[in-house]
Amino acid sequence: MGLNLLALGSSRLPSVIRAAAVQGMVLGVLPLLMETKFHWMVGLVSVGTVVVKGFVIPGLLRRALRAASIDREVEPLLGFIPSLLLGAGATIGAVALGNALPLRPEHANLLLVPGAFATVVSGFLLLMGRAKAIAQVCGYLILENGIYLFGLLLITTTPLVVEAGILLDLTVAVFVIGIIVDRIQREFDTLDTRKLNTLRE
Amino acid sequence: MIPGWLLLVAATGVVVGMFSAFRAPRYWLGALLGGALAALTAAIWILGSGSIWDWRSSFPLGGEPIHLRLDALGAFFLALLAVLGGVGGVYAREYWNDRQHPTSAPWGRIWWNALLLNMALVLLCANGLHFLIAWELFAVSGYFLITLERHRREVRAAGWLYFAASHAGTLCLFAFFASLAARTGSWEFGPLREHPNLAPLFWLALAGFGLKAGLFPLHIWLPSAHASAPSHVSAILSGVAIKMGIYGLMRFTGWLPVPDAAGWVVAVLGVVSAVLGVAFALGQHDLKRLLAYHSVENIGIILIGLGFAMVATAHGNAAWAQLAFAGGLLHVWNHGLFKALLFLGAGSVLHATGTREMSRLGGLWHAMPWTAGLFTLGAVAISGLPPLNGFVSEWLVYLGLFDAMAARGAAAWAVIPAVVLLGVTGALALACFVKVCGIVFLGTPRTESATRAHESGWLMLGPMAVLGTACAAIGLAPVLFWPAVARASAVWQPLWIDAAPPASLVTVGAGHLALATLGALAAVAVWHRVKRNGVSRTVTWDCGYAAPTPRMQYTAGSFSGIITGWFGWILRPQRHWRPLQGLFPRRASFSEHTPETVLEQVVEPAGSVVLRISTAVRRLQHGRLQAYILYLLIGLAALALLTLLGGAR
Amino acid sequence: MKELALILIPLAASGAAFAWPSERTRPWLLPAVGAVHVVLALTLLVTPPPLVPGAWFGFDPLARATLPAVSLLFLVCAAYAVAYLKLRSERRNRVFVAALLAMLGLLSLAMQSQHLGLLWVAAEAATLTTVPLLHFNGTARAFEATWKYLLIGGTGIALSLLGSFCLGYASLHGGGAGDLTFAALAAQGAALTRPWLLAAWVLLLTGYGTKMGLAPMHTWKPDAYGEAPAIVGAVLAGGMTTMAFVAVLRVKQVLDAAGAGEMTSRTLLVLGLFSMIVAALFLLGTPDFKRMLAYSSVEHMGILAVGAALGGAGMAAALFHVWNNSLTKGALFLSAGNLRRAAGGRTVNEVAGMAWRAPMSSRILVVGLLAITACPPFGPFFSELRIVRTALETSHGTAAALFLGCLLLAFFGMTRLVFAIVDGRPRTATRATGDHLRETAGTIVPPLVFLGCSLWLGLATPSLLRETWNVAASLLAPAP
Amino acid sequence: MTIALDMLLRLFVWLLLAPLMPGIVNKVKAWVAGRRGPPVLQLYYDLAKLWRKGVVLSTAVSPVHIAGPAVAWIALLGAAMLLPVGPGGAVMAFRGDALLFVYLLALARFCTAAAALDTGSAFEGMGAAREVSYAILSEAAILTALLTLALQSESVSLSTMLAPAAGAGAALLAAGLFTVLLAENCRVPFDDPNTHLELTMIHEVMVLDHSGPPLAVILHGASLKLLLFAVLLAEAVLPLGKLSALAAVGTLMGSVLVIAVGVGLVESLLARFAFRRVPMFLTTAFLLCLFALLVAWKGGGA
Repeated sequence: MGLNLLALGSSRLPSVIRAAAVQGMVLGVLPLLMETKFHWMVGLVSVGTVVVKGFVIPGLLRRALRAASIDREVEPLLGFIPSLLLGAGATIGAVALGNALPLRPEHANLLLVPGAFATVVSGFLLLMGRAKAIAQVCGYLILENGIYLFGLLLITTTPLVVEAGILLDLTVAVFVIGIIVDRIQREFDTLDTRKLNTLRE
Repeated sequence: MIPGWLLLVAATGVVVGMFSAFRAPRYWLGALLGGALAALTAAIWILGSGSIWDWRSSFPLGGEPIHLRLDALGAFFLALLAVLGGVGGVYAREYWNDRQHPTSAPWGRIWWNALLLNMALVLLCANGLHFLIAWELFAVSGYFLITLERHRREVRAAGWLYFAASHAGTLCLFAFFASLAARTGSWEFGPLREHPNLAPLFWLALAGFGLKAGLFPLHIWLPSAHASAPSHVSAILSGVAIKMGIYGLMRFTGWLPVPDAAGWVVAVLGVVSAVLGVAFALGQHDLKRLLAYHSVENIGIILIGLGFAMVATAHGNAAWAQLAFAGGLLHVWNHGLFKALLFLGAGSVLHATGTREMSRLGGLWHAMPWTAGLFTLGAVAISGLPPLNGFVSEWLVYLGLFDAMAARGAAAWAVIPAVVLLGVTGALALACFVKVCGIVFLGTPRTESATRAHESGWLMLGPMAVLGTACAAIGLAPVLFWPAVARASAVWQPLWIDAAPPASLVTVGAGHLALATLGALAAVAVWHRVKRNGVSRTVTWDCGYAAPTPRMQYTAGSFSGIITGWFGWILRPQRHWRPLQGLFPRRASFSEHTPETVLEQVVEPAGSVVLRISTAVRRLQHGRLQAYILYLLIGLAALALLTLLGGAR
Repeated sequence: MKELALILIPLAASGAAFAWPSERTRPWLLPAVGAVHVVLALTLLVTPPPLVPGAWFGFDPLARATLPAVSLLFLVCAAYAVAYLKLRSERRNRVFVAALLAMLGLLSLAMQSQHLGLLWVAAEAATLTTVPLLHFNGTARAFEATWKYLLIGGTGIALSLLGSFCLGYASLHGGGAGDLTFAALAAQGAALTRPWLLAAWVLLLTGYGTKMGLAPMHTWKPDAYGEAPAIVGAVLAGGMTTMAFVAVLRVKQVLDAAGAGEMTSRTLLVLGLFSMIVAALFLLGTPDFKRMLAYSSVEHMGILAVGAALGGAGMAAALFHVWNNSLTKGALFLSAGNLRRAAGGRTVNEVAGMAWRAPMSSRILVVGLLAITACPPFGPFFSELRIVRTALETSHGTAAALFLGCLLLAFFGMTRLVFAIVDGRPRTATRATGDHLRETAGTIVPPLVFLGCSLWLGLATPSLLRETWNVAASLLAPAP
Repeated sequence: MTIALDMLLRLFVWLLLAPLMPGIVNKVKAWVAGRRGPPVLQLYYDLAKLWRKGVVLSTAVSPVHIAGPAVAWIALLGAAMLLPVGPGGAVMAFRGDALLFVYLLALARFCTAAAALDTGSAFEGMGAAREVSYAILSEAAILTALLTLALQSESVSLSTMLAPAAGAGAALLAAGLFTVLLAENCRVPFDDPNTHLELTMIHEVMVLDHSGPPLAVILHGASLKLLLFAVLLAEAVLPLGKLSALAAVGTLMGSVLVIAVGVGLVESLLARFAFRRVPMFLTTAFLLCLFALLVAWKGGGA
């Protein structure tokens, strides 16, 4: 939770990236904590998650950031305070929603559902509220983290192949996005998406 | 079965013609004429025997077995189609020849055949799905014929307007046939009078077919399209194509039950179209636009007949319904013939002088006497004057209306304005065509191009002569054509099987014959007398004015000035003029233009509103990603709301 | 195991393409694989294999009713691609070919998959493979388009993942054993927990609706179609969207089984009509003929949604329309691509008089336009007419009226634009056509083939296909 | 044989009597003005003279210039043949001949107007324009009158329509038809046959460039038209059908004479209208006929 708010509130890109990275790592570890019996695939998955989300992608983004050699301000379209407030509101709403929806008894006390929803919402807030491409990528990261968090509810039941596939896809997706960000930075010499509106009616 | 073979011959002729359209125009013409002749024979066969040719094939087209059907009503229109298709083709060989139009002439021939083929199919198809296919293909080939001169902007605009309007009509017909199929459970159609739940569909049919027929408020596409198309195309469009709308109306008002108000609505629309059509025509200075507006008028006359016939059948088959219907039906032929004749004449004028602007013409009689004579014949016919065919059909309609009043039936009250307005229409048409003949062919040439006019060749005059003869034939011996009309109307109303010609039809024919001969004799006699007394030539009396110029002749605008003044409320003529000023005035100018009121005052504003909305909506696509994601979320929220509402329900 | 081959052969070929040494001969892989794929798909169409219960993927009636269309589309596009890549020899085609082949494989996987998770994985993967295709031109505009496509599509797909989880949880909470094949979910029926179910539907519809390009989630479409090469546009508009539509149908099937059919139909109907209206309004004004195609695609997605919402005959008509849309759109995209290259411009302000510059392509574009705007005797006319008829039979009079109105507006917009481009007075300003912009058989025949298919589908629909659609429809929307 | 004889007789009567009308009118005008005036048979002399005279043709004209008047004359003659003469009935009476009658008049109008336009003179163009424009209103009036008669007699054949009296609305009908008569024959107050100020004229200005036999034909046609309308008016109003043959003929001739005198009186007592008031006046005529129709409707309905 806190990480979401941090990501929303922080004014500098590196810290946003860091927040996303840390969140990713935590998520990577979570399954290990949840699983009663250790399964090698789970281990593989979580290790992969930690590595990719914790180090590869943040590294990629940092590289793009350096290459862009731009000021590291986030340049919000939606102010920090409003985003914070919205994030907080989302968290509260998420908790309420989590109580409203019928849950399996063993999940009832877990904070997974509210946490997941809160994370998704803050991810959207970042996607919509930030001008810098990198910040949006982080938003996307956080969005997917949230979904993944929710996915943990099913980790006991869903076949691990699917889990792995899903995870793989997400990572590849973010990876590709990172690449595109890199290319855009080269094409446009900026990561300010406000400049990316030549395609319009 | 013989009609089937004839139709097969006709189809092969037309299709084979398509293939020789590029390489060998001569063979194209031959095949076309052969096909037209075969089709005409088939139509006459059906009309003569009153039998019905019905052919089913198990071969499915678009999932529906092919079912063709030709009864007297279809044959009635088919005959007109065959005649105009043939003569138009001959005319096109000279008028739209490969020398002047190297690229568009071959395409013109191909699309011409396509148009004929598809119109014939419209008349033949007895299956809603295939009817729609033929209908739309016919509209498309019409579009490509109208826009043969696609490099000219106004032609493109006119073509698009036509295409848009006809597609709107087609979509109405989509709805019509789809609901017909939805309510009867099959695409097949036939006599379905016993399904009262089909009555409301009439309104869809009226909109769809009315747009094609060009009755008054729906005529917006007609003037520009007919004016900008090549003249032989204008001829067939105005002669047959818009009649397809009439065919549709007659076909389905005959086969399906109609709401009670239907007859009245059709009649009122007819009257309005007739009067306003001719009023707009009077305001035009473009020869072909003027003729186009007269199509609106004549469609109105046809609809008056149809409308009152419907009223009568709605109130227990009053006997007079048949006269009104027969009059309307015969007017389909008549208008087809003389309007085609007039358009071909206008084309010949355009071909000779290069302009359609009447105030640039004049005095063409000396240069092109045959065209002038035939055009005048057509003018007399379209003004509904004896002894030509226009009078016969209008006379039948009149008889129907008079009887309706004498019967003091339900329609009696409505008849009075109808009769009076029909008479006014006739008088207005007369005024209009006196103007056309006078300004275009009589007097002295107003411009250089008019002076250099030349008579067209026999390939253009021949078709006009054929049409003129047909007009005269129907006028002088109407009783010969009565059986066709009677059989066709018997399809519409089965109770009219034994329809003997009204006795007076014979007398009228005799009277016409006498009138024609005596008139000719008198003219010759007076001419001889004049010759004997001796002729001396001089200028037209000019009131002693020193330097009279052709420009001083009465112009089209001034001729119709009085009447356009009366109709100013709807015509809204726009006059731009600089009066003479000062002691030694430099120059003065006067120009007048009658806009297409419905189009410019009603349709275009509506269209601009829609466009404004579209511009506003398109602003939402502004290229900002954040907003796009917001849209996504909004969509999500809306769906959630919808779902929850549903869950609550 | 043909159905597996449908998936594996393209994927393997994509690997091969990646390793293929010669730039010049590599493109020939595309038609080769496409041909094999078509043959397989058609044999499967004729002799459908028995369904293995509980299998994660299989050539079930729905796949049978849609996949061959995509396969056909791909083959013709592949044939075009050979000529196209020869024209664009200045750009490396390694990634392009490989990605195109991979996409085919993943599409066939997604359309065959019977498993919620698997479906999602395939869909996401297919999305990712299109990225290199989109920025093949390598222009700044191309990258911008790709960026938007990626983020919007990614978000959508993420939502559909969330939806899948919700559905999974619904079954879990409903006492399911965690078997996420659609058959199992449907079998669970009313036992699925309602709130999760509804949430799942909303999220999945939004997610896959984004891939379909239903308004208001369509915003990526004009950019992507506008900037990508013609082939990619065609495959996206005919293949990717079809895949997403199939996904929606599969989910709807589960919801219907759970007794939420009325709700799903209503949402689909509203969404479809809304898309048609939005598309029509955009079509009225857009000056760019490649973006026009994108909006037209939005409109046709709306038509599919409406058809599916009507159920029964409407569903069959919608499946029919899938074929018509894919093949007719193909003709439009390819001919538009030719014009784009010949004209060197894309908006009506820059381009005019193409009838003289590229006569064949112009004619194809005009005919294709007539076809897509439901002029008989082409396929779309028949499918759309059937949808209208069904709407009237099921007393959705207003829906039918709106439907026809939107068709009319779209017709106005598209004809205005295309006629202006084709017939308008040629601009002298436009660049003279180089000889590499000449119309070659390779760039003309494929769109002609598409038109032929559209015509053939319309006039002589094979009874086999008809019966396939009906089977699939009866399976998807059992008549109440 | 008898038919032919009868036909010839009629022709003879019509052709012979027609030129009397203008003569009578002019005589009356002269009397009122206190002059002696031209002899009643003046028109006969004129016609004879014109028929022998040579012709001056404009260089602009086409055959229409000659054929027009001739055809118009025939058309008027045909109309006359349709009109029943008291007990004699018409040459050919059939259902709907009333309409043929109206349209024959229209044909005549077409021909004269075309012949006028043929010279390309602005004056004659003006005249033709006025002729065809005002005819619209008068035609509406005539049709309404015919509707009235048809309603009463429940027939569309002149010889049965004109037999009975116009009934209650007779006065209205008479007024209306008389106005139409004045307008159609270009008499005061619509037109002034005497002046030669072209700007004020309709009919005279159309024949400005005609001379010799064609002019003769035109003049005779005009007189024929006047007679035609007079007979129509008389028969429409008076119940000739009820009278014995002799009495009927007598009344008919008498009434036609009365009408001629009436025209003369009007011409000498009224001044010509300004042209912009002409439509109004004609509309009044139309309304009169319409009221007659309504009255007839009431009467018939009751």
